[in-house]
Amino acid sequence: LPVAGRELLGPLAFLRRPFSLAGRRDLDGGGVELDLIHRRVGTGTDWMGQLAPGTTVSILGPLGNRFSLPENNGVAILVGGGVGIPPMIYLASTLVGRKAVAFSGALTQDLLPMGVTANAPRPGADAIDPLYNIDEFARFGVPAVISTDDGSYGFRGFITQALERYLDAYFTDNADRNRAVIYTCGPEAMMKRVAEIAIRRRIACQVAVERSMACGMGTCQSCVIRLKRDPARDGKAFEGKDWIYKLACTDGPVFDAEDLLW
Amino acid sequence: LPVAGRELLGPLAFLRRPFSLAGRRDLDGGGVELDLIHRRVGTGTDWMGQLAPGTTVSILGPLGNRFSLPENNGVAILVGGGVGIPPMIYLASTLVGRKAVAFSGALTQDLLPMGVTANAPRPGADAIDPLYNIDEFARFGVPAVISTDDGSYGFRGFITQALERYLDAYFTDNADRNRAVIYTCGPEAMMKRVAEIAIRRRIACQVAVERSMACGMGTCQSCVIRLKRDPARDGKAFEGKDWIYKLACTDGPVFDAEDLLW
Amino acid sequence: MVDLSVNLAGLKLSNPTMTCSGTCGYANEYADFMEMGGLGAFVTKSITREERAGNAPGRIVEVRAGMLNAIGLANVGLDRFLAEKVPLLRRMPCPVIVNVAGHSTDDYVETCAAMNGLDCVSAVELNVSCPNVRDGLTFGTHPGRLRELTAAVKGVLPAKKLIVKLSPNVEDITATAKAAIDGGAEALSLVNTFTAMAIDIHKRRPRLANGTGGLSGPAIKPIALHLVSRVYRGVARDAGVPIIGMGGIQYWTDAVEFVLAGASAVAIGTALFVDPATPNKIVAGLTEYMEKAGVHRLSDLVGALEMPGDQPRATPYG
Amino acid sequence: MVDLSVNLAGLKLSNPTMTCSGTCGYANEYADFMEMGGLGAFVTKSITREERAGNAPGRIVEVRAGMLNAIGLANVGLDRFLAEKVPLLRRMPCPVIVNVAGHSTDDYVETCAAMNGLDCVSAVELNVSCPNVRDGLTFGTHPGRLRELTAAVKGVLPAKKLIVKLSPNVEDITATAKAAIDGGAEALSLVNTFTAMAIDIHKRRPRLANGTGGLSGPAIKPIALHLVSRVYRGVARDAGVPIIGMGGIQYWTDAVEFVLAGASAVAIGTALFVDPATPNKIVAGLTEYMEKAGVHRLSDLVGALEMPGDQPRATPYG
Ligand SMILES: Cc1cc2nc3c(=O)[nH]c(=O)nc-3n(C[C@H](O)[C@H](O)[C@H](O)COP(=O)(O)OP(=O)(O)OC[C@H]3O[C@@H](n4cnc5c(N)ncnc54)[C@H](O)[C@@H]3O)c2cc1C
Ligand SMILES: Cc1cc2nc3c(=O)[nH]c(=O)nc-3n(C[C@H](O)[C@H](O)[C@H](O)COP(=O)(O)OP(=O)(O)OC[C@H]3O[C@@H](n4cnc5c(N)ncnc54)[C@H](O)[C@@H]3O)c2cc1C
Ligand SMILES: Cc1cc2nc3c(=O)[nH]c(=O)nc-3n(C[C@H](O)[C@H](O)[C@H](O)COP(=O)(O)O)c2cc1C
Ligand SMILES: Cc1cc2nc3c(=O)[nH]c(=O)nc-3n(C[C@H](O)[C@H](O)[C@H](O)COP(=O)(O)O)c2cc1C
Ligand code: FES
Ligand code: FES
Repeated sequence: LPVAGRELLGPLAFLRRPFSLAGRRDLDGGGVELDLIHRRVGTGTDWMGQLAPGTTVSILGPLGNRFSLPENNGVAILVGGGVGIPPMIYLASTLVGRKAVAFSGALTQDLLPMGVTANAPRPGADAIDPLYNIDEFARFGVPAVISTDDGSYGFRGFITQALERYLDAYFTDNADRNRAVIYTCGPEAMMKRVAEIAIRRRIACQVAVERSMACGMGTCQSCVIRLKRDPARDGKAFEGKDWIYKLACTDGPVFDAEDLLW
Repeated sequence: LPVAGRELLGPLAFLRRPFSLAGRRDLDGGGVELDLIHRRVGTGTDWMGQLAPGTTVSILGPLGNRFSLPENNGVAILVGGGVGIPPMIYLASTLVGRKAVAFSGALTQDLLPMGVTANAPRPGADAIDPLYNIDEFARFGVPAVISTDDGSYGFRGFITQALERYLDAYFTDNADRNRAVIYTCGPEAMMKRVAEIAIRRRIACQVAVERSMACGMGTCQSCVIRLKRDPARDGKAFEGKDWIYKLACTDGPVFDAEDLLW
Repeated sequence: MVDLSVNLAGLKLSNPTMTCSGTCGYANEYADFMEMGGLGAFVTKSITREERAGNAPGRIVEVRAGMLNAIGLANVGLDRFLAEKVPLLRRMPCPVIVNVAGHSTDDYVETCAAMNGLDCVSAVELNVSCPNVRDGLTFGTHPGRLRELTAAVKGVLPAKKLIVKLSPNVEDITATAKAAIDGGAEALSLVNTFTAMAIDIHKRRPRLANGTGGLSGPAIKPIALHLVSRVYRGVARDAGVPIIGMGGIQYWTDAVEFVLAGASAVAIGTALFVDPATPNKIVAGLTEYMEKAGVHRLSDLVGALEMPGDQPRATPYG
Repeated sequence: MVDLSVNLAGLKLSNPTMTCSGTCGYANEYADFMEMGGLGAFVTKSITREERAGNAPGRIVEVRAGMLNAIGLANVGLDRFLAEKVPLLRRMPCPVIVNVAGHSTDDYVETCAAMNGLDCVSAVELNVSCPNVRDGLTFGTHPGRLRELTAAVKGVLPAKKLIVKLSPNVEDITATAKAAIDGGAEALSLVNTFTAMAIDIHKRRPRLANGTGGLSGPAIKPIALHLVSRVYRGVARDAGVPIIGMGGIQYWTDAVEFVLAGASAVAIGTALFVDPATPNKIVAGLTEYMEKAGVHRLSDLVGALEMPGDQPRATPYG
């Protein structure tokens, strides 16, 4: 009597995983349709990647705060990188009819995290004029500036350099600057640079940070990020610190660039 | 910016699971096709149940010993219950052209672990004449006796009662008894009863036992079963015991009913 | 109808489910996702005398069947607790237990004294897995020191039940259990997390900024269950001191295991992060289990485990 | 080409992977499924002076990310080991380490003395997680007793390396580690299993016939890793005594974590039941990792973990 055994692979994930919404639509029947866009980097996202359409999954959310839109018809400037792009798409969907521009970059054209719209006009290697060349944004009337490090498509250089050139060209006017808001989400190094650029130019900047999270609801204290202490908001100082930890999951994930000490 | 989380369900299985082969065929290309038949009782078997055809799984095996066939053209009497039925099917496939009969029982007709062949003649409530009414066995020329506790199909009573009645009717002859072999696999209570019946009637009986297993290869010592000590086979006694533990995975799973102390 | 109620040293709980300190904040956070009225009791995050920022991030890391945490007792401190959290706790539809931590006996005594007068607080749970500032030794791993701490705290807490939460990082947990009881503990919680570690193999640094952290979740359940059984049979049963069992409880079956091992109540921590409704689901599962088994009172199951060598019991649940 | 070789107190291993005692029998059983020549060393099941039948079944039960076992040291005993197993071990393509257990100092000494003359045995690993028949106290949890046992055994083992395998069921593992070294241990194995339990909620009995058993597998890895790090930094590094790390190692990444924490070699136990080729896969993964990281000698990675508060290192692997 032969006995055979099987391997049960991959039971390696235990906690939930945080994701940004890339879109949200109310359905006729009363339900809601949510878009998630994700990379595959490990157990959880691999599992998600192989889910058959129609599979029921459990989600908790939405959790945390959200971007607030520019006041006084100011321009919304969206700078997303990598897994920071999905929330920018959601943001774009709320910007229909407003002034907005999106920035998107990659090492080289093939690695652009989003497809370039077929037969969109091709920008030059130092072009910083927004074009309707990324579908996900163009759909909501938001033009985009694309950069590649090697210049294989659009602006040659980092996305943050494209942003600076764009601001140099179009945000010379104080009134414009005062009303504009830069939104950023993506790799921490990119967000830090974007925040610096915004602060130096006195443009408001909202940063959506990423932290390891367990509960997502402000109970476990795992997702802290360092902010400047504001006595009015944060109460009396303790432990002699001029900074304070805030929770990325509930106080954030969106913070004011001015406040962030990272 | 809303954050959503997902639940990663069911990562509850870690070790491999033991299964009997229900069939084995050499393929033309050189490969081998193995049949497994399984219940769904927990994490592992649930997972197996939802596998898409063509999924690659890892198996270790075949492991352990196997039933040995009757000598001198003796009758093979197969008594399987529950998950003990698959190995009986495999055994039946090796019995083509030999004398054999299979026993299969359930509480009531609907619960019969194997389907009754459509338009097979319907046996009476105390019939113990084997009929070709179970496809899986009939395919290999092995007729079957079916019992249901409530008499809704075939013999009314336990399968072990049907077995006794059958033996009473057909194994009155010493020579037949001497050459026959009873094979049994299934719930321990059933196997114990079958072993008793066989021993009382001096019919050889091979029992395929079930034990919790970790390694399947005789290293972890987890799958022990108590056997009568045979000094010739088992060496000198120790710890003053007149019995000895054997490993279900490698010494077994098939043991001689005479040896088993359970 | 089955009776799930628990008498925890005189404190009445409608059912045995509680939250684990530090995994459920101060209750308001989970309000949308958990039926608080369905809890037997709510246990707060550890409170210290002073507000604490806690450790630098990363503070958590997922591991197989669990997680490590090194939060560092980040909490609002006694003053803000009284000002901001107590008003919320007053509205809780279940008994509230405040978990108190400290780095000196004075710390503990002062914080506990403030609890004695709070009507919305039913009991105090002492987190003794903290190092003493004076000598760096953990309160909870030295029986003598634990007995003294417990006695000092009980002195200022006449009006509240005192629960001591034992650390599993000891050789003989019955010794610390006995010390806590001798010092005046009216119930025991076990267990806290196990000291553990995870390493980032590319950075060659611990994945927690603190270096080490506490392991929690299903991974520790078999050890926690053994420790509950050991304390129950070695000390608590005879002393008549109830145990709150915790460590990896995720399903109702886990809760039954802890109850059979000797826990009068069970607390759920890490599993809340996977599903905040876990306690509610455990109550449902327990109820069905008892109905099927014909057990009317949960208390009949407490410690009903039959160990090898035990005298056979007269009744199935005696 | 990377150099995976290990110098284990003078014993040369071609790579750091070993088997955990009790999970790989006496080597012949796995021959079809594991490349034995690819092992750094093979460790046998514990041998006792007398043959032992072991505990009644059920002896194992699966738990989340691991298993409990209560095998009860079932083994063939010294005589049959010498007669039946030694001939097989002579044919092993890698160094063989014999694990020895006992219930009295005499037990250990007699069994170890028999090992001293066996050419096919490179080292003895002492399993000290057994209760002493005399007083029921475990050898491995009392520093004084452990030092004496180690010294007594080393006295009869001049020709072989002596490894002491530490129990994790202690409060301060550095104390037992130090005791073993003081007694003459030339290497330390850590850790053995954690005492734990699982309960059949329908039968209301432990799922192991023995009541309790030892937890092994990935569930214990974060604790085992911490203990290795603690012993390495607290005792072994300065004493120059190498550590064999074990406890839940399943993937090559786990092995790297143990090496960074201070293990010179790693042993794989429970994971063999899932995949007997685990050690071979770990060697492949380690090789690729070192190539990518530009590390030439595995020994450069041993203990290369940077803990918070450490002095910054001069070289990346110093
Ligand atoms: C607020 C927030 C919003 C997010 N939104 C999105 C989104 O919209 N789309 C998306 O694809 N991802 C998003 N992420 C990241 C996402 O949560 C992680 O990629 C995911 O948790 C990885 O899970 P896993 O099981 O696949 O990887 P694991 O198996 O847990 O890890 C695999 C590898 O990935 C690395 N890794 C794990 N988590 C992260 C992380 N957060 N960042 C970088 N590397 C990581 C690990 O270090 C490890 O090397 C968001 C994260 C946060 C905190
Ligand atoms: C030698 C041998 C041959 C076997 N052949 C077959 C076969 O051909 N077909 C088949 O379906 N099964 C067979 N089994 C049984 C099969 O191995 C178990 O059903 C399987 O391991 C259960 O895994 P699981 O993850 O689904 O259940 P788990 O999640 O591990 O357990 C779920 C529930 O099932 C119970 N359970 C677990 N294992 C068993 C068991 N062995 N017997 C009864 N109840 C159990 C548990 O106690 C638990 O209550 C065989 C077992 C052995 C030892
Ligand atoms: C994120 C986190 C924070 C914790 N904080 C505390 C705490 O502040 N005080 C305390 O006594 N225990 C704390 N614990 C320990 C839990 O209360 C509990 O004892 C332990 O996690 C075991 O239970 P579990 O496996 O169900 O989580 C914390 C656990 C986690 C996971
Ligand atoms: C089934 C089984 C049997 C074991 N038998 C022994 C033994 O005889 N002697 C010993 O020292 N350790 C024994 N151990 C402990 C292992 O050697 C090892 O220390 C422990 O399992 C941790 O490693 P792992 O998580 O990789 O299995 C056994 C472990 C298992 C799972
Ligand atoms: S994830 Fe728990 S507090 Fe933020
Ligand atoms: S299953 Fe390991 S010895 Fe049989």
